[in-house]
Amino acid sequence: MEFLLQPLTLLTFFPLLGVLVILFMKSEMKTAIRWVALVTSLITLGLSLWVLSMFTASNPDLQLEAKYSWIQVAGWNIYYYLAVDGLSILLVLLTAFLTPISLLSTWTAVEDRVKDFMIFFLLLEVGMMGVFLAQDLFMFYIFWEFTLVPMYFLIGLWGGPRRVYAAVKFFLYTMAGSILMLIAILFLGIQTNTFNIPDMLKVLPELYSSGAIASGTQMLLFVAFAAAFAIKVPMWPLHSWLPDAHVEAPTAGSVILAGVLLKMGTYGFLRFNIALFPDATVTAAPWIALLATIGIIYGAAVSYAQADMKKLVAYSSVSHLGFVMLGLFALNPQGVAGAILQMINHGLSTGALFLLIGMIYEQTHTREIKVYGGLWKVTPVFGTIMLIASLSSMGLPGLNGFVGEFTILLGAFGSKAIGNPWYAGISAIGVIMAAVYILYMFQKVFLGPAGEITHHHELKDLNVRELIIIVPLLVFIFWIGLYPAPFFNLIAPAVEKLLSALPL
Amino acid sequence: MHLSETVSSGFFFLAPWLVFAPLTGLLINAIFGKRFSERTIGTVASLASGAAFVVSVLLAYSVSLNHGEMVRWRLAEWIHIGSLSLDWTFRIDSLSATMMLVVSGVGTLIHIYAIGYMHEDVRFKHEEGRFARFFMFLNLFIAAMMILVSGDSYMMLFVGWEGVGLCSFLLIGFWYEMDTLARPSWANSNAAKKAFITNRVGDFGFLIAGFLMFWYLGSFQFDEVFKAAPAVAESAPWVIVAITLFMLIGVAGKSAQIPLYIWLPDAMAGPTPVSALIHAATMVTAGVYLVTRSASIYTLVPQAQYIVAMVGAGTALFAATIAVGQYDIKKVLAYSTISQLGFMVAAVGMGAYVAGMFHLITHAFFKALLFLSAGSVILGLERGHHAHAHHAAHDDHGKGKKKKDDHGHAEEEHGEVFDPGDMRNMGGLRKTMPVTFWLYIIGTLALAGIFPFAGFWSKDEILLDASLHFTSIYWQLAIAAFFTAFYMGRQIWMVFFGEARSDAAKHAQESPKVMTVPLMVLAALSVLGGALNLPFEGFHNLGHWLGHTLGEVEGLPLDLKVAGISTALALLAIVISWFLYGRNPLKTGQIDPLKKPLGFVFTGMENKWFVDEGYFALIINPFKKASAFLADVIDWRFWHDFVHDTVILGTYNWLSEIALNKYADQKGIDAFANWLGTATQWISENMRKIQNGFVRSYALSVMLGVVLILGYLIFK
Amino acid sequence: MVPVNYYVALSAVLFSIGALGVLIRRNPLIIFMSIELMLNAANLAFVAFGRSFELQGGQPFFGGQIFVFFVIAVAAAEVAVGLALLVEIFKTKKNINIDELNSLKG
Amino acid sequence: MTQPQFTDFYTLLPFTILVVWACVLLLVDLFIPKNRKSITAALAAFGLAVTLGYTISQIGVSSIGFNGMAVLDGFSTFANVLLLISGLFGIALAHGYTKRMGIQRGEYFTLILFSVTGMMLMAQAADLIIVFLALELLSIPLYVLAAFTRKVESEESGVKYFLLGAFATGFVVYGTALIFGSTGTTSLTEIAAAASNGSSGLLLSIGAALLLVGFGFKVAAVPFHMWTPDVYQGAPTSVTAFMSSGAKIAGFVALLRVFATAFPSLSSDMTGILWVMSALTMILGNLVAISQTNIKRMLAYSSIAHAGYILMAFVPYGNKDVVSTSIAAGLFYLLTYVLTNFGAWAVVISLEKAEGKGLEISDYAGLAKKYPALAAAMVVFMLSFIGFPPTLGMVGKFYLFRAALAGGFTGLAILGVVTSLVSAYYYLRIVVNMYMREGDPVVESEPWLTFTIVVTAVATVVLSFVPQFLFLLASTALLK
Repeated sequence: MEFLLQPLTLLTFFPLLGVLVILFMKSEMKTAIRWVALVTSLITLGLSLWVLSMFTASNPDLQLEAKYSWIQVAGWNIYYYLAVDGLSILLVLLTAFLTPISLLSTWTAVEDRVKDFMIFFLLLEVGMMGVFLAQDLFMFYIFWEFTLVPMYFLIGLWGGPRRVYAAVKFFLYTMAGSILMLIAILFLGIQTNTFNIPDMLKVLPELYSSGAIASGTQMLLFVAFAAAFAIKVPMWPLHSWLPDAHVEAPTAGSVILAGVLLKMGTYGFLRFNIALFPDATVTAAPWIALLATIGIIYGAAVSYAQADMKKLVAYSSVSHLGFVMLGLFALNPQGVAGAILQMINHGLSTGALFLLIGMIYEQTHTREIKVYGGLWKVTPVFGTIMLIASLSSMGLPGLNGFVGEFTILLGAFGSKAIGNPWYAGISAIGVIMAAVYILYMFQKVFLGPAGEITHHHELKDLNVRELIIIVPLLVFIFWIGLYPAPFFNLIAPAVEKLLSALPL
Repeated sequence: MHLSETVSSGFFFLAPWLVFAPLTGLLINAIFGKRFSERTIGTVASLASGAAFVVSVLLAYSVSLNHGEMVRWRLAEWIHIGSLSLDWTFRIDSLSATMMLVVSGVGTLIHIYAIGYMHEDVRFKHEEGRFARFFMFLNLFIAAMMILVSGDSYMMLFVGWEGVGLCSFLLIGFWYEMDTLARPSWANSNAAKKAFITNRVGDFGFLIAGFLMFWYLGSFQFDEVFKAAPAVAESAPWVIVAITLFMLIGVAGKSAQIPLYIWLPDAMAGPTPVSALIHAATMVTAGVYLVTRSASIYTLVPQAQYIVAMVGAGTALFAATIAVGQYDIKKVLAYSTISQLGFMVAAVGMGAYVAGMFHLITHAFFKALLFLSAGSVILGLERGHHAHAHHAAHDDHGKGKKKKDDHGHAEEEHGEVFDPGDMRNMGGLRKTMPVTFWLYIIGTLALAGIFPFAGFWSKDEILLDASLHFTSIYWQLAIAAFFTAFYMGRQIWMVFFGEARSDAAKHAQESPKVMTVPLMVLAALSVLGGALNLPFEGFHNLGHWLGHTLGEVEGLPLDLKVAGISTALALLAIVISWFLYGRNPLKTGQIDPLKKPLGFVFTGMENKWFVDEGYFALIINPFKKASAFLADVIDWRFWHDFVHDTVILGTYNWLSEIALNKYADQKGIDAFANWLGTATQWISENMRKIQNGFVRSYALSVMLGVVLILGYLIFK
Repeated sequence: MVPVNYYVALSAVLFSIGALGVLIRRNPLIIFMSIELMLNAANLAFVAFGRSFELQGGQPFFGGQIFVFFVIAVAAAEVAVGLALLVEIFKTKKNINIDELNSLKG
Repeated sequence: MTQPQFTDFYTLLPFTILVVWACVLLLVDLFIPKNRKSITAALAAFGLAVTLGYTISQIGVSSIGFNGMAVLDGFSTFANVLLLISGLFGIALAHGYTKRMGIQRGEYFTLILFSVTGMMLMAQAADLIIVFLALELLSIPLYVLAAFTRKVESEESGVKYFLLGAFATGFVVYGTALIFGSTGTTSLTEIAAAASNGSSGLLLSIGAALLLVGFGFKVAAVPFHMWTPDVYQGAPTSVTAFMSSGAKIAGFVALLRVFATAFPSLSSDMTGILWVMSALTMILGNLVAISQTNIKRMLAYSSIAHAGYILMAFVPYGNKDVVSTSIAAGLFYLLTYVLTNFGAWAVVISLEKAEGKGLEISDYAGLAKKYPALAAAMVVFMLSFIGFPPTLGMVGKFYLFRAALAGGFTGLAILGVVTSLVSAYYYLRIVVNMYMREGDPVVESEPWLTFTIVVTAVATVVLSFVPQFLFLLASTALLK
């Protein structure tokens, strides 16, 4: 039972303690349940900071390992194996950071079945943490699939009018991707006699060079993993579930979905595809870059035509995640580190946008862009914060979005793996288009003469709780934008190590 | 690499305060703005900007102490990853110090002016609460502009570059819920958006140039780029050409050159101090600064230089023609700004960096002066209009008619909305607004390039350079100069002479001291600014000063031929304008006297050569349509509905419902049995009955399995 | 001596007849009989095979015959249950047409 | 030929205990008054529990008895444990249900005992004669149980099961005859020896194929599956639950025992056939389940589909390198299936009303609000059926697909995961109904039902985290 005291074990499973407490509370004690959930997630945040304090930034390897043999039947070699390195530390922190914020955002928005909501949310946090920390493929797969379940309920129970449709679609689409990954995981397990990633990485080069796993097979494995991750990201053209899920999900769900769940896809590419299949990665890089570029332009163009704010932001995620993918498969330090940072940035800025949209939705119960207008006049603080979030989303220098997008594009532009600067060049047009759709939304909602809703509603500006929710995000938006060095320092060594293994 | 970071003497350590000072002002106003009086807010903001000016002066002084040596002041690390290393490093040399002085100097004056201007503006628009916001934005702008001019790398420059774009957006859209006539409208916010997006198009070019620079020259840091460039220019000249041309896109966006100038006229939707500060004096000159800063690269590729110069000259001429056909006092100035920016870009394109910078400085003085005076005129009219409307409303009330005694609705009661910026509503203002009149005259003469005003010297230097090397450019610029004098003359006659063409003009009132005193300072600078770089032996001060950064160039002496031609052209233009507008002043409702003789040409000028419409037809509408098409048809109906619902889900349902459950399970096997049944009559007759019997069809299924397996075993 | 193949062929024919009977007859009693026919075809084969092994091995071998006893016994048990079921169903439906037993479907 | 020794009985001791106990119970039941049939149930359960205890004590023991007619080995012990657990759950479910439906008669429990004995005999059979006897011994009580309610549907279900079952038995018998004819023996090991000598290929193959038909029928593999939905729907739900677990285990155990012991030489033919059967079963079961509205029919198709998954483990039975892992995977999956299956049926039973109402999927609407724990348990079962963490079903499928891949059957494994995805669609529909639709379901609460649900749900979740010992148990339960 010593493993229960490992820092990463504590970090991953601590929310379960909250679940346990909530399970034994009466569902009428709504406020108490909310507090328990919030405190749990805050302690988890504290634990994540504790983990950060023990993390050595300069060390590119896995750290704080909690490794115990779990299932040791011939050829299985499954470990209970949690560890963190530069590739995942920021995502872990992001998860721990966004969860209490999301929970706080539900304070008044969720009145129905509060108990169930909090349980599912904390379970979701466990799943997400596990995904980012697991270093054994079996374990990873369990966490990966498990996150679907609470998210499915979050969308399906507390979502909008078409929530059931969206929830089922979300479930089936993401599951559809992961089943192929399951096959690939099993195949790798059989070939290497282990599911433990570091061990696998030791064996695989030998298997590749000896031809035990032919390069065609390697490519198939790459594709199988990529299928799971690409749907999750979502990469164009597999994004069709995203607008539904986002539009129907409750605010907190959208925040977590955009903030963390999508990152599981990009993280998967980083941790598994690039590390496990180096040759295939290099071969596939131009193709992924092509899809990413299409996604960037397509997502931005489609965003612009949306009438619903949430949908607009949802499609913008397609575009933003396209940047992340482009950066990852640039396969140079700038691109990859930028992509990792951009994952965080997207979590912050899109998270903030969803939260803000949720706050106004709570008052007006509509997200249609055209019924607003002139909102800045009525709610100046809200408008200003929305402006900052929007600017962050469109990559204004000095805010976080720029640092990520710039390094990604820079990396992709000179990437040997992608091979030509056109993708980055065309993707840079996406930066213009981001301004087009974001400013369009900002203008139609906050500027101009007062619209229907603005006219007839007694709209209140943000209250203290809402400010508490949003200000931490703003702090990071500025921090990363102006002084990203601490973040890059966490990422860089691991990225260098990852890239050094590639045949470039 | 960072040897120069160590400072032995001077005030270089103050460099960060260029940015922090205005930001401090912003924060103070953000936090306490609600409790402060307008005067306090304005004072805080002006002090913040003034502090930046003081720092600039100290820095410039330090540079001169340092014999013009460049000094870098590293504040913090920014992005370090792989071979990319970007820092927050300030670069203080003669060029950046010059820009700092102009920005903070003119900026501070405009801050002070704005205290008076905005005081009235917010009242006319019944939004007193927005006073503080204006000054916060202005301070933010100064901060961003300081980053732009003092950054030590292209990327830090870019931060300021986009930052000023944001401020421009915020300030153009300051009255976001109305149009320039204070009617509820999307117009102002549209203009703001247009400015931002058009600038982003330029920024795209900048970014691409940056990427090329990084991958081929290895850095973003100015010195390293300049050091690496010559070698690359030898081995792969196209790289340098590409960098410079992509950078030109950025320049075209920020400095409103063809084809991206379209946002600047619309930007006049912002309050007049904004037009003066951002859209005349400082921000729009950033492009010129960029090219000057990149002189070492541009010099390597004459072809690119030539393109830059052609773009500048073309813009100068093109915009000047449009200015001739405008009626709005600020629009005329806006196109004039575009035109003058064209002069500067042409100058730096030709390699006449000192001339370009010189014109940049003088232009900042006189164009700020003109804009602010125009603002004064507009407010004067506004005052007159309101005084009159108020009076009329009282009269109505006295007659017992039930009308709202409300300023805001006064216009509506009069039916027609009064436009205080339309020159056709003005006339004869020299009597009611004498101070403004004289200030305006000074500005006009400076802009028209009349000896000995500042504009004369700077413009002449550009023309001289052009005449020496690029004849076609020279002629374009010369004609542009002619038009400049003409439309300015037209403006003077229309605004200040003749009879008042509206009640408002009749009752116009002069502006308060807080507005006119900064104008006087600017006017003085417009008169004396030429002294910065007189083309005489022993002078060329600016040239020597900038030479520390740009490399010493020999100052050209005054060429009397060039100066004479341009002065003659200017005077001729003013005379023509007097014939058209001054001799027979415009009457109320009269069409422009140029309209008849010029016909469709004038229509083109009036309508800005339909460029906006062209953009709409060629880019914006297609994009909107494409976007809607992608969203509705491709993404929603095709990807979302068709692929998912019809193809995937439909196939599921079809397979399960029809193909297997109904068809295969119940009918299919029976059908197969029927097919078997035709083998013999006997089987056939009995098999048909099977369709009714379910148990037997189940047994048949078993049988079928047996047959298939055995068949496989036997015939395999 | 009739070769064993003849018996096997006969049993195969009988088995097929039985199977077809199950498929085409509507009366459950007849279906029972058809199933019995299938079982007995198997019994025939068992006995024939058993006999052939006996001749080849030189020693008596009762494996086949023993199996037949089991089959007969079990078939009897089965029919007992089957008939009981049919009686029950006749009680409720007054009819034992197999084709009318189709309330469960889909 | 020797006289039976004590060791012979030792080999069949669990079976013997249960048979004797069942016979005794048959008599004892006569003296138990009609309204106190709970006593019979308790006694039956007691018998099963004792046998289970004894069987567990036999883990690791192996012996051969009755001249090689019956064997006791790890495989049979594993199967027996599963079967006895099924019997216990079957009784737990039936106890309250039969009372509620007015069919609580003593014979019900004795019939279950007899059926379990048949199944256990099946697991221990080492001779085709025993296989045949066991098959009949397990089937005949089930025919009766299916028709136990004496309502039209129930009787129809019984008759259908009976007719088709007997039909399938015919094939088994005839197949046995052909095998006997081609090898001269019915003992599994001797058949294997004779077959490897290369005597008479086609006849043996046909014989084996006919056996496959019989077993395929029992496990409800396509195309021998058509009885399943009707019978499952018509039979009393407690019977269905028992049948869908027990009979399937028995069928698979027999299939495995017979094929792996007697016909490894035929694997080149049989692998293809099994491949197709497995594929068809997965596809059809899952696809048709989608359009069901009755939960019993839906679960019936789901059980067909799971037969397909389990069959996957049998496909590489002739490949010496992987047969051990794949058999272990099959056994493990059977365990998974049994636990989940009983849990799901228990939930169905708790919602079923006396009039046979409450069996539509739409009747589950609103369950989560009123009975959150029950709904949560059902979610666990559905997730386990889909193969989703954190449930045993996920581990089971992981194991199963790994075995298929290790055997080189990548296509089958892919088909397996794809059909799992399809299955998510209809399993989720129940979840959607329970959680996301409004309704007012009424649930019968019975202690043993609750017990079953709790035990299976907890086991399904908890065992998924500690599957190690089960893995070991399954992989040591290998056929020699």
